[in-house]
Amino acid sequence: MKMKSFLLAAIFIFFANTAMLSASSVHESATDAQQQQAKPYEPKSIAQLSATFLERTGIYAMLFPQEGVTNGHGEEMTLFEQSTGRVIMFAIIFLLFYLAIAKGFEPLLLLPIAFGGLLANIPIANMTSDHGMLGIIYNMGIANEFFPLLIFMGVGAMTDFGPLLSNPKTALLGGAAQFGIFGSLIGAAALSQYTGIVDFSLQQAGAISIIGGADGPTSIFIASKLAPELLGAIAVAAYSYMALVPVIQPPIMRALTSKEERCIVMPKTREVKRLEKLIFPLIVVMMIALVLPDAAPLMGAFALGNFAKESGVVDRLSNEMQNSLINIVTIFLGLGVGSKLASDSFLVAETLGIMVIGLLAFAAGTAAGVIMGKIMNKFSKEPINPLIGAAGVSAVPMAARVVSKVGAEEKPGNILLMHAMGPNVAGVIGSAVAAGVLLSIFN
Amino acid sequence: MKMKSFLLAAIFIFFANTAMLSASSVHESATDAQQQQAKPYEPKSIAQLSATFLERTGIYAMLFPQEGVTNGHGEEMTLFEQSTGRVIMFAIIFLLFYLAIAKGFEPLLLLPIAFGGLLANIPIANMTSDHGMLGIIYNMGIANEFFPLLIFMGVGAMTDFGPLLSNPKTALLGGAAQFGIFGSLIGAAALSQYTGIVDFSLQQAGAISIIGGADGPTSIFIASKLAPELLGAIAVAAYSYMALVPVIQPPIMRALTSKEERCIVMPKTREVKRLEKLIFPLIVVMMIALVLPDAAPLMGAFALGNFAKESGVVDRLSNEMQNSLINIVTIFLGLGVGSKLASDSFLVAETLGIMVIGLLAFAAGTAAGVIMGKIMNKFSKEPINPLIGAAGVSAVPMAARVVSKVGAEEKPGNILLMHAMGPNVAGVIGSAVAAGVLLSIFN
Amino acid sequence: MKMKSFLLAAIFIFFANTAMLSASSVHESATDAQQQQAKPYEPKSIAQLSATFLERTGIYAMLFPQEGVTNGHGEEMTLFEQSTGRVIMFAIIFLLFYLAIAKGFEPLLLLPIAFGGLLANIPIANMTSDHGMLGIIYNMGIANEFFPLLIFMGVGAMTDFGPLLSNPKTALLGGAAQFGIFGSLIGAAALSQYTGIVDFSLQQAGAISIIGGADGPTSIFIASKLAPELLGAIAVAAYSYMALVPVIQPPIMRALTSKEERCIVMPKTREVKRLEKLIFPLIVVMMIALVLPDAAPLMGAFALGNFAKESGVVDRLSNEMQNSLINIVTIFLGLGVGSKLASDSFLVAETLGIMVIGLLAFAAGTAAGVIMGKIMNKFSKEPINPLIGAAGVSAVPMAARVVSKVGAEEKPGNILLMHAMGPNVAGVIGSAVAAGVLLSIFN
Amino acid sequence: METNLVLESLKFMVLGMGVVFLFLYLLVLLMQLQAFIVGKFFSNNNDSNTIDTKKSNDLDEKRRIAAIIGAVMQHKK
Amino acid sequence: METNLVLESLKFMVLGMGVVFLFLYLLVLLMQLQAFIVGKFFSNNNDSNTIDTKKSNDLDEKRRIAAIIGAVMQHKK
Amino acid sequence: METNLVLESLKFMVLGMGVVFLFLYLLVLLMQLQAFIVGKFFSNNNDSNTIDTKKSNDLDEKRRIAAIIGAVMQHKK
Ligand code: NA
Ligand code: NA
Ligand code: NA
Repeated sequence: MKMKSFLLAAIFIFFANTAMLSASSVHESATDAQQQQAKPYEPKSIAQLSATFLERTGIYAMLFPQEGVTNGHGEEMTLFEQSTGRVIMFAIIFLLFYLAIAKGFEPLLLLPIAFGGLLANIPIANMTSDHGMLGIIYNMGIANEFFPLLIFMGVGAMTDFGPLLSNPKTALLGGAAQFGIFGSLIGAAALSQYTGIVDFSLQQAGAISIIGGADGPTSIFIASKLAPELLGAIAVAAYSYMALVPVIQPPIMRALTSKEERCIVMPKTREVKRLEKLIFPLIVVMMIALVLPDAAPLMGAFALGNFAKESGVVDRLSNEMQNSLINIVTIFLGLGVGSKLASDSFLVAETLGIMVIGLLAFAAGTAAGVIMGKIMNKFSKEPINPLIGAAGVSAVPMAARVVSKVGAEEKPGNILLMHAMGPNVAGVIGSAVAAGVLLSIFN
Repeated sequence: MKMKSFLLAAIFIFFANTAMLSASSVHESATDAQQQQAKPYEPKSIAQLSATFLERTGIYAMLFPQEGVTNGHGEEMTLFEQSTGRVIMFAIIFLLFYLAIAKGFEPLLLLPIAFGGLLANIPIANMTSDHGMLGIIYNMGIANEFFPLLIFMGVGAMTDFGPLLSNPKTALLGGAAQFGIFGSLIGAAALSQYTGIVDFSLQQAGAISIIGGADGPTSIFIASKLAPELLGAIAVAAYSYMALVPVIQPPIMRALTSKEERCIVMPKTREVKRLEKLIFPLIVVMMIALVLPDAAPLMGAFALGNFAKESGVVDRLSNEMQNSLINIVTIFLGLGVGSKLASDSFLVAETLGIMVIGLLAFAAGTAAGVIMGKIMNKFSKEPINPLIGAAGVSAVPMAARVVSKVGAEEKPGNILLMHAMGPNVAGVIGSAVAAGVLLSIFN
Repeated sequence: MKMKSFLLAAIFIFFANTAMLSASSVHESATDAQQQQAKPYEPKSIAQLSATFLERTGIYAMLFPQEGVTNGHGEEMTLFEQSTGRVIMFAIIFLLFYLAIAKGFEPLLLLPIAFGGLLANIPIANMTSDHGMLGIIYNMGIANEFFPLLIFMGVGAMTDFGPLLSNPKTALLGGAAQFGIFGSLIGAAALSQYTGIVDFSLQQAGAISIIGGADGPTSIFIASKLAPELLGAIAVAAYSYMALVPVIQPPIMRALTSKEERCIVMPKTREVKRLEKLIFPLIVVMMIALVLPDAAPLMGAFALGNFAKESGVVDRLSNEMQNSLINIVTIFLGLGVGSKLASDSFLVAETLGIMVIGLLAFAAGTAAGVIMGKIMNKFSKEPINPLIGAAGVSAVPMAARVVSKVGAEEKPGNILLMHAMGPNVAGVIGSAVAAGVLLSIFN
Repeated sequence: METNLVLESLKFMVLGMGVVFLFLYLLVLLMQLQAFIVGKFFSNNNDSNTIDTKKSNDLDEKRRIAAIIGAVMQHKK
Repeated sequence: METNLVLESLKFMVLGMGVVFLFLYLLVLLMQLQAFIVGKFFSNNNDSNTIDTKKSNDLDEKRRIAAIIGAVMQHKK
Repeated sequence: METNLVLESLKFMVLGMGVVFLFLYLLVLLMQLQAFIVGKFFSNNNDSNTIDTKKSNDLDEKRRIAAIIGAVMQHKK
């Protein structure tokens, strides 16, 4: 205790004496500090040194924001963005940490994204600039949309198309759920057109709408292409709502189906030959080549991963895609996306709009999937439990699990998991197709 | 069934109605589409939208090739390259998939190369451009010859020079087999000089000739330096023929040796001290430094991997080189090389020439190795089975295994594997030296 | 034996005949060789070919150094640097290999650094140029200070702050040891001011002084920012002295403490809650954000790794940071740093100065830590064994082990390891703070 | 002249959902065709899954340990 | 006018060591505050270390093998 | 004047094969020299292969399990 007081006193006196002496010189030299970069060091008194040091503390930068301070990209920041904005962002980031760790919200991406955001909001450090750690990562693989493709390749190598191949027509459920994308496109357009809150361009509305596809890498890929300025908000919304699938979906599923429909037992699926699984990714990529080349990067990477896995002759490589490579890229993707959580990029009215639209998109996609399930159940020979339509939003494999859980609650012993995996993986393809259509429109 | 017809009808009617309405406007707007990139989106009718979409389908681009369409590097593509060429390439690529998966042709590289080729030939997508996935990979590590070096480092960390150290003079067999390189150099030159089929420059002939070295990374390294335009064909030829070693070599080995020679039993090799293995990579790299600095990148990377392994104190790093790192680089190397399988790069007369020369190169290298084995057997005190000369082409460890198999067929119980590993790894050094000489000539 | 003589004779005669014929033409064409890059190949006689080849051997380049030969960066090299300098560097590098392998001197970094140095000193090959393997690596992650941060992230993911959290005030010992940094700063300044041996600028002195922080990545990060021209010497000094901790520290520790002090038994530490470990990296990064943003990249990366580990929800990622990712980066970091061991960068008087100052820095840091331990022991309620102050220099976990060993020698059964880990990890933070202060001064 | 964003978005939806359904419908047909062909011409039972090799190796390892220990036990008795 | 390097370095030392100690001292205070708060409000025993999962799995694996073999042995007798 | 490609290639072959053989021959000599020196001066048996550490650890692990189970078995009897 004695020691503490002693040290504390000594340190504080030292700083009080030196720093205060030069308090007057602080404000004048503020802008000079920005330009000193190239000049050789000039002798200073300890008082001057301390003053200069004080100016370069984060707390000073946040308490006394200056006109003309720029962000990592040379754009001027408002006084709000330099001060209160950062505080708000820190609060949002701690909330994200809490959600990721305590609530298990897609921690593999939300945790690195939030940490990237934490670093991006540190004043003075300018870590999002081209020479900063986050900027280097962003330019390495997000500005050029490379990292989301690598993630997609790894996801492809983890995906089993067996359930879809054993019951092909459930793919259509993964199509219906894409109403989530186009519904939110219209939502974003309407919000922009009929309210004064936000002013989205069509490209921006398109980028936002992909949240409804419930595929993180697809969202990031499209946002980076069509509206990089909204990347942070879109990624956070996409992953947050994907984590909320077990909360968002069940009420909608129950509201749109009757008890009888929810209890439908589906017949056991046929066994799928290895050759079918092997050829499937080639069919997908050839169809993309012929019909929708704009989706070629996304589906190409995805099919590559899946083909490597199913080939059975390059296990070294497909294991690599599923492990070290996707892990490394996930770290970098998260940090790079997080760099867009800097207060000046994130604290805009658009972010709020994106959050609202994203929620609606998930609800719309779920509803469309379930309704399509009802229609197909009417027309199909074999019974189809409409609940599995909800899995069409993708969010693999969470949505399929939610379907299985809701189904088992209604009729214990009715295991819908494998049946729901079909629309679930088809939803990934459906979202990529929808994304490709938007890209082709804006190209 | 009902459902199917219903959906099919609905979709087709929709497209027929909208797309046909604007069929006339398609051709006029074709070139405009190329320039629209930067312009903001302008409202379109559904008919126009559908027409624009149709124009951006791959099947449209292949059925109606246009003058002035460019590849990823801004070079104009012929109508053939845009249409039939792509179809031919898809066929070749599916053949490569078949060979890699069903026949086990070096799948670790041929599969990613072929998939890269598949993506490279998708129309419209332009994935080989500097902003496309394949182009990014190509520029990341192939244009600057970085990836082949990393592969070589990993191969070095996997290579055991014990068999060579226990019987040093077998290294000369790995020298003789390099006649494959220079024989094919002369072959390429002759083909170019005396026929009208191809017109190789000396640099190009040099790049092609390295196929005879039977080392994938060396071939890619040299091709990337001397003739990047031939990279795709050279890599495909190199890996295909390496996979064909068990087919190409045995007849030549049998034709050039007598039954007695093939039955020669070689004495048991002496045990090698760890210190010898540790010093060996340093000897190699110092010799390269003094005699042939042009081979320094190749042999330096190789020796680094080997030294890391043999040092025994950086197992973390040498395991990394042999596993995750080489896996990641293999994926990227394959895709990057595959980008050179675009129809406009690959479907040229040169490719056919390269294939023929590559085959001859392997045969010539094998023959030279075996003949050198016969000569050494004459002059040497200890008996040398001339079959092991065939392993001098490298293609580690396949060629050594082939030697062992042929030897065991002639005289069951005669295990030549360890004896063949000496010339086998010496062949890697020999090829790198030969490559270095060519680089030094053209520098 | 016969065969040997035969071959040797044949080869030597061949070379003697051809090369000597054109000996006269060698010198004239020396400078032309530098410019031929772009020109097409022109026919040459075998004699000319051999002569040109001879000129491009390393041994020729070292025996007959030429005026006007440039290093990888286009700067002219002296005749000494081209010839004897390289020989000296090879000797130094073999010494480093010996230390790394036989003596266990931090082999994970010294081995790749030394191998990078070996490659960097190969004449003609110019592997440190922007197009060479080492240059590519250097530009990829050292010029922009990215690799040291990734290493720091991995180290963060490996660090357990439990011992520090269980006895917080031992952090101050990690502060005192930073006198090593500022002591060596004064030392470097004095050496420059009062002797004619070296002429360090203040920036250079600052970069050198961080050696006293006993943190490899921090040293490389700061050197790369403030004085990249000294990077090689600084990194070699930092890692060499870190390896020498068990030799340098014990005599100083014994000289400054009494037998009674060395025998002090410290009370068992309290158990630390997981929540404390989880929040700690956030506390550190927020303090850096508020007080010292210039240290944000270093401490941010470190805290990210630690937070990922302690979160317990992203084990995939934290394992990746601790394994594949840090291994890959270590290989590249070592090679990139090694590129600064080229004779023209390393063989300067400054290197000698750096070595001397580095040694003093370690001694000063150790002494300051121990003295601070004595002071704290006087003022603190609970007894503090001053030996643990020596662990404050960081060099995790070597210094803590040395403390434990010295303590156990004095009083068998007195296990100081856990108590020493507190100052040990605090030393990492302390060094990063000191580094941040220097960066803030020179910004 | 101002663009009506909502109107444009509606058009995009018509095109987009059309393409999504067309694409997936074609995919369904191809999957059914493939299943038919594979079932007809490749109905041999060579569905050995190469990918599980490592897993089974692990199991083998454990079985081997168990066997060895069993033998040791036998011997001791 | 020449810069006196040693003098400047001395000033840097004063500033630098001051900041280092200030920083670490604040950190000590925050660690103590944290320990107090966590100890007071989160004193439940949910300190299950998620990180050791893999390790314990390994152990479990071994225990299971041991148990299996034990059972086999019992059976053989 | 045209370059005769074949003639040039032949010259390259002479140079190239010469260098390849020279290089490998020197390497053979150095390997023999090395074997001689190492055999003479470092003939102690410290050829412990550091690289197999992990493998042997694994084995140790298994041996330990076997030993433990053995002990347990003994105890049960
Ligand atoms: Na989706
Ligand atoms: Na070879
Ligand atoms: Na330190």
